[in-house]
Amino acid sequence: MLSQNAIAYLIIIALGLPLVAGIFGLFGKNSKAFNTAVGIMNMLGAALGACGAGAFLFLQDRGLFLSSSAPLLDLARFFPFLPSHALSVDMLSAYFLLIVNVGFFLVSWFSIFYLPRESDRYRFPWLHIATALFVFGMQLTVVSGTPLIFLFAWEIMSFAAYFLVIADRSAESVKAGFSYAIMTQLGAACLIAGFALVSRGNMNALFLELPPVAGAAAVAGLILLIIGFAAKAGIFPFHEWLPAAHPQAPSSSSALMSGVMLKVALYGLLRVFETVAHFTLPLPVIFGFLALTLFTAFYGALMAAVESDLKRALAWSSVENMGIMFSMAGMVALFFALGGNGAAGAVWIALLVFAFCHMLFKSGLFMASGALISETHTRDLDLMGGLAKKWPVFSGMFLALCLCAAALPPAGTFYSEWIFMTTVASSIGAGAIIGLILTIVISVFALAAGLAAFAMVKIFAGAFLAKPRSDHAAHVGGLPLALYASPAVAGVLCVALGIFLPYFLRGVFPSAEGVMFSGSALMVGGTSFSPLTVVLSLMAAVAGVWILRSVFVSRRPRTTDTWDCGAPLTSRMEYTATAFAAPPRFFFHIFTLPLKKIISQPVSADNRWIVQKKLEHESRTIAEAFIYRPVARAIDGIAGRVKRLQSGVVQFYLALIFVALVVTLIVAL
Amino acid sequence: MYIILLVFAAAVTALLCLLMRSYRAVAVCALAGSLAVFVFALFTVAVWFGLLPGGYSALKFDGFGAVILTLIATVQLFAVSAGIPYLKAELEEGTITLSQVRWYGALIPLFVISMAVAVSANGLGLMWIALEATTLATTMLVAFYTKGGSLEAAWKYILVCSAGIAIGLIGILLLYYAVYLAGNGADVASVTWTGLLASAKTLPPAVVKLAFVFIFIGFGTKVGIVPMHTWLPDAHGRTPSPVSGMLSGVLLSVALLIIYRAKLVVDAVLGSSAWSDNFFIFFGALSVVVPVCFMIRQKNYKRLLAYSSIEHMGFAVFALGFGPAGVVFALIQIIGHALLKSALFFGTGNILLAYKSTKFEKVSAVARNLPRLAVLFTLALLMLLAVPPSPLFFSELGIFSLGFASHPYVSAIVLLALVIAAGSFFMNFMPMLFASHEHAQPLHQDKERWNAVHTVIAAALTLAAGFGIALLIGPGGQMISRIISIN
Amino acid sequence: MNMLISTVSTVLMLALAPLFIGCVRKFKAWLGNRRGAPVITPYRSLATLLRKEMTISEHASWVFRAAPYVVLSVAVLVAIFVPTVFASGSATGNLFLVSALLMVGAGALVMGGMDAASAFGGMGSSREMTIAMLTEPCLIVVIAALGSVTGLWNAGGVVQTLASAPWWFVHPFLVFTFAAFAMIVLAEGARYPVDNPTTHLELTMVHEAMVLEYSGPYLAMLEYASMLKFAVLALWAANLVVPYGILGAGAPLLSGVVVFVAKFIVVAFLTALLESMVAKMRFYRLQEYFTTAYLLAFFGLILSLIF
Amino acid sequence: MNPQLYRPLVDVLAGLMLVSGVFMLGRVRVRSLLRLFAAQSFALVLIAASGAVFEARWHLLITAGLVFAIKVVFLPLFMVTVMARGRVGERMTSSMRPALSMFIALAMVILGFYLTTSLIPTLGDNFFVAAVSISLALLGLLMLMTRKGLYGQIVGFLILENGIFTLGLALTGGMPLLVEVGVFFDVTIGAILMALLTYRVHGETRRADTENLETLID
Repeated sequence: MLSQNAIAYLIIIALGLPLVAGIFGLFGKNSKAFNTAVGIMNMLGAALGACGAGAFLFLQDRGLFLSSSAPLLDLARFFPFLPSHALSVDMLSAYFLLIVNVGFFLVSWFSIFYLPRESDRYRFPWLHIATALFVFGMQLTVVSGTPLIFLFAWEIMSFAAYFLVIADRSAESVKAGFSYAIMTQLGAACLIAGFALVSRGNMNALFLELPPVAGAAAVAGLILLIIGFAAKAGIFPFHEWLPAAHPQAPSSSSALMSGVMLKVALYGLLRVFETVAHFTLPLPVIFGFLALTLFTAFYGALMAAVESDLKRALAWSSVENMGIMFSMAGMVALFFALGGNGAAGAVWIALLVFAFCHMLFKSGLFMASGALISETHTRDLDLMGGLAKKWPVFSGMFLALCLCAAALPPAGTFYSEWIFMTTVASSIGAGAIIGLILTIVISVFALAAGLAAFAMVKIFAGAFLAKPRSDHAAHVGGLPLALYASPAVAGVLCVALGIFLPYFLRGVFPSAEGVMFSGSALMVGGTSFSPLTVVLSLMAAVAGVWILRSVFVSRRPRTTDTWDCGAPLTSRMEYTATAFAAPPRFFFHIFTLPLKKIISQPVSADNRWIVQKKLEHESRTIAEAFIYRPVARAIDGIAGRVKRLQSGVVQFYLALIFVALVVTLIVAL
Repeated sequence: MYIILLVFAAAVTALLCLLMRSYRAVAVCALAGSLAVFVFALFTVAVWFGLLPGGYSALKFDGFGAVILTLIATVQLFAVSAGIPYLKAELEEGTITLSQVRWYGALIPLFVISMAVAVSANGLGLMWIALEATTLATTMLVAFYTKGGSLEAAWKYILVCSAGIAIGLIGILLLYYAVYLAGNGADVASVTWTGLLASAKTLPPAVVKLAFVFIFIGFGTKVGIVPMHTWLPDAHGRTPSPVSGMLSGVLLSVALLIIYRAKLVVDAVLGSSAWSDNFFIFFGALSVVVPVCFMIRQKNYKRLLAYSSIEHMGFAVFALGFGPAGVVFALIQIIGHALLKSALFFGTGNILLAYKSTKFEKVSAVARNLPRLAVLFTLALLMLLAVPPSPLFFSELGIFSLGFASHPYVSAIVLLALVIAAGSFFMNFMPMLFASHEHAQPLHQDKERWNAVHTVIAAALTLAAGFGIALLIGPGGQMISRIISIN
Repeated sequence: MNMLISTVSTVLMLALAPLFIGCVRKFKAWLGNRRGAPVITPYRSLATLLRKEMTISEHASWVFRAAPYVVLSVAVLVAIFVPTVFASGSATGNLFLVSALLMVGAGALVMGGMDAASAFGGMGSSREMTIAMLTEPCLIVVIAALGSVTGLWNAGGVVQTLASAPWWFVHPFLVFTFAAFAMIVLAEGARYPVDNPTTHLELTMVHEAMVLEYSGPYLAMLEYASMLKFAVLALWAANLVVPYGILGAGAPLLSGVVVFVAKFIVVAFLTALLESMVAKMRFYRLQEYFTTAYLLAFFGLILSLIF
Repeated sequence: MNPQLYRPLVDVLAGLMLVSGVFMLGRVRVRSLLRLFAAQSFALVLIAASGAVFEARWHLLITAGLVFAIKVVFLPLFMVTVMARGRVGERMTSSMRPALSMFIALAMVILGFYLTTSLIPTLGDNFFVAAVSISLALLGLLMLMTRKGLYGQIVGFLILENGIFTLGLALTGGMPLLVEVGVFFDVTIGAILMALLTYRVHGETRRADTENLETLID
């Protein structure tokens, strides 16, 4: 049994150690040994933090809504200059602290082996210090007890992430970093405004002591806060930066950003929903929120399905996942508004489980794709292929991670969505209008799930199956196991979380409402099933089939060519990831906005029929086409007009002063 | 007492600089003088805070002024230090001559004198003279490079600022007149800030209000309040970088301090701050929003920084509209801005020397070619964008928590403008610092050496960060509010 | 007892699946005025395949080899979970689980199809995955309708409840749902109008394109899995529409068997009838098909809410 | 002397200043402009001197002397010299024709009087001088705003300064001597600097107007 003090010390050490490691890393240049040392320090810190947070979670016996009581652990008392409870840990913070630290642990582990492979692209000191600040910011955000500290930590986190995005200092990264930065700024501005409105101007008030949300100003503040977190989480229409920025970072950092930072945005939202708003949001706000988040889930999945850049596709998948998590949060609020506390509790648990799983599989996927890209030297799925043959174990692990991302059994994500779907579907009978809304909710969820499955299959198939589509892919070397041990652990954890979900939930939420546990089974909305049984029966079925096959057939297969209709088969004939995604691109073209251009150039002068045709294909995004560009154009237009002020004519400048004087005299007196 | 020593030391420095025959001698003179000024300024402030024995009569401080004087002392020391390697490089390249360096060495102390006197003068007349003198002292610095653009900038600078300050003089005359009308035995011959505050109840409100309008618009020119800001980007963009740092960092604050004092007077006369607050909120918001339009597609990095100065000062003006708490945050804003913006301007000097252009498109991959500068410059940039632990983070947060409570819509617009401003920094500066373009490489590929500019930026960053952390953990904020409360 | 019947009926279903397909083909031949192959032909062809030597493409990886096992296991699991002969009240056949399993099966098949580097495989895979993706929302809404009407979330329980309710309780509201479900079954079973199970024309095949590179026992496994999946789903649909008389819902053993046989034949006939009447849709027109299915499912759910 | 003479005398002198101000707006040649300016400044000298004599505020005599020395004598001469050294042409460009600018000047005067009546109610006897000075300031501004020639702008600034100075005399009977000297010093330096800048601009661009000074427009 750990005492409260011990837990507090663990968490504080976990806060500080990455910073120490980062500063230490500043002196190492691109040295491998330094990198290892920094990685080990980070792992140590993360492990301690995870232990602290985990111990806190499992030792407390609290209600479902994690901070339904006062903060339980006051970290601020160790820092005399901070007001009491300005840093504090309650159940919600502890849960997300656990997520952050587990994610950071895995990523640090990975980067020990990964970064030396990329030493000619990145400067390690840069990465180390930015990562340190980034993680410090995330942890501090999660344990902050006042808006001031929250924003302080939030900004540190956001800007450190910026430097991870531009770490390779390419023009493309800087451009992506710009869209990240502007959206981050916008989000932070919304948070500042929101907290100012919600706290009535007292940024130093504890979250718990903020006045109840009442009146138009406070509701506006709440909406601004939601927008702020949505911007960080990549919710439509604030999502565009995410698929641009996350892939540009080194893969270990992408893993941190997608896997962990987005969880911090989610934490912010939940903190506000729970502690500030007490889930009492006006219905129109909930509906608007749900509409946007659900659309995000669908849209992210769609774009993940049609994207051919491996890391961008993963980032789009993150957009989808954040849409799912945010809409789950919206559903919690909706169920509370409808008085269905049990249902709200169940969705809350689904959400938290999903958050944990997403941290695992998304950081795992990014790390794995980092390992992959370090060998293939391309992010383009269309230039990969044939890797499953070269790296059977790695590809198996990648497939498992894809399974988690597609929310298929036996991964934890499946059970999260199962709890959610069952709860929502069980509540459909509550009334016609609500039923209609809930029906739409689960339809969109199902469509998003289908698209996500499509996307994941496409990613896996594009990267690993068939013949290699480029020289790099054809001549990849071996991948050492040490390099992908960390994502493998993430995958195993994600699956294990699914299989042993009832045990996990019993440990964290012993007295949950809405979800019950009996033995290995979960019970939701009057139905129950046991993840363990599902896995066992699946394994039994496969084993049975395998045994049967072995009994009936024992001849060894013969290796032949693929049927090639007589012409030698080349990799140019295969379906690429882009080709694979043609149907959704076509079916949903109003969302994918494909632009096709066929350029035909005559090859010879005397015969105009001999032409060389080239297909140029690009796709825009709806947010860019209908929101960002018009807004940018409007801002540019206004700026252009205002710029006439600086006409260069000194007489005009003097006239300005004169006019200002006269007008002020007239208005003010 | 010490302020007289300060003026004396600076004057001697100016004279000596003119007489020196070698660059090294001028540099030593300037640096020594600058150090002396710094020390005397600190003594002055210390006396005022009661830390040292001594007295003062014609020269007067309030808490605000003391802080500004400290800032002047600090920034001028930084600027002189940063200027030594900068001018040396330009001299070696033949861009300037030794006689120009001498003049430079002479004008800087004069500039410092005029600012110090403007801040500490109690008498309105003396203050006005000093303020006009700042313009005169800096005009030649703006015209330093004697090229077309510089002359144009200088012409606009002197004409617009002089006209503005002349309008401010009308305001001051009206204050004299108010005292004259009150006729309560107060000697018209010595209208002072303290005197005005003391006899505020007897002054005729109508005249004082009128005076305030003239002072606000007139001296607002010098602060760079929109729409009187037009001279500012030209002047700041054309001066040698160290001087740009001083102009941006402290000169604007000096003028703002004077407007703030006038506000205290008019508030005391009217018995409430409601009337004057509106000025600050309106013009402050305008001064934040308008420069942002120029920052978005700015081609010249020094001008971008100059517009950003307008925006930051505008934000401080905005803050002054929110009562005593607003003043605290405005002061934090001014301190942070003075340290960081001057540091950035010093940094642009090195970039200009390496790349020979102030255009964004001509500069790239600073991080590769000038790695040390790039690190410092980026840090300063971030802190200027209110990334914690920058003091600007706290001022921004504080100002908006006040602003949203009373003027939510205006605050929202201002906040949005700040976002776009930050975006313009990311859009323009980050590619210049980190990305690489073929046609935008430095003219010579020497390895970067650590010089005074780096030291100065690092020192400014340390000061700013330290101040920010002090604000976070408490004492900083309390100290500032205590300082403000002293009049 | 139930356990025993359940096991026996699952085994029965596993055994009868090829017969079902044989019946469909026979009926279809009759409807086309042909005599048709004997109904046990599918057994024969499966046996032939099992005996044959297996060739595997040199480009294929472990995924190619693993896919048949997963596909077949999933089909078997679905056969266990879904009430065909016997409606089990136990909680094993969770509806959402069934839908997820179908997706797992589809995914495995698709990857197997991609792996041999054949252009046909890739094309079929892309289409199959699209179909699976578009089926998902329809199926979930159908499930939601079934679950919210009966209050139960496992396949057997739903059928049991429907069987124990009077006919007027069930049918009016769920007619749309059943129609949607039938469309889903056709899509999942790779039948007309979504796919043509007999074609080997490059541009039209979906399922056949994916299994093009498989041979011998693996092909047997995949073919069998496909037959099993369709038979099971079709009979499940039949049991939803006419739940009465199914074993496990209070019916005596003998009548249960009789009813099952009747349903078996009728469903096979209806499938054949349908396939004789409609043409295969162009792949890019499938969005209309699935939109229709989704809207039917949606109306079914909404109607069940209103009434 | 008869104290009753003081008020009319000052009013007349102020009126002369105003008239000269309006006429200055119509001048196109630098020398004639400077002559008028010298005349206006001389009127100012007389106002200050009469203040000193009639109201026994003797320090105003020093002020008057300074004004005479600098504004009446030194600055015009200095500018003429600089102009001659720079070989700048006599004619100044303006953005409007002389007649029009004189009419606008008239409007400015009216505005000035209006502002003075409505804004500073308690002027009493000093009303006319105050109104004149406000109008002069406005005229100075107008000149700054309309002239393209650099010398015209300098003179505009000086007219503005004259107006303010007169206002100081009218409102407070003159500021403390030290302040006045200081203000004077500043103005003088300012004017000298402006003239030097003009000289340099002319050296650079061979023109002495602001047409070439309109490049910084970003």
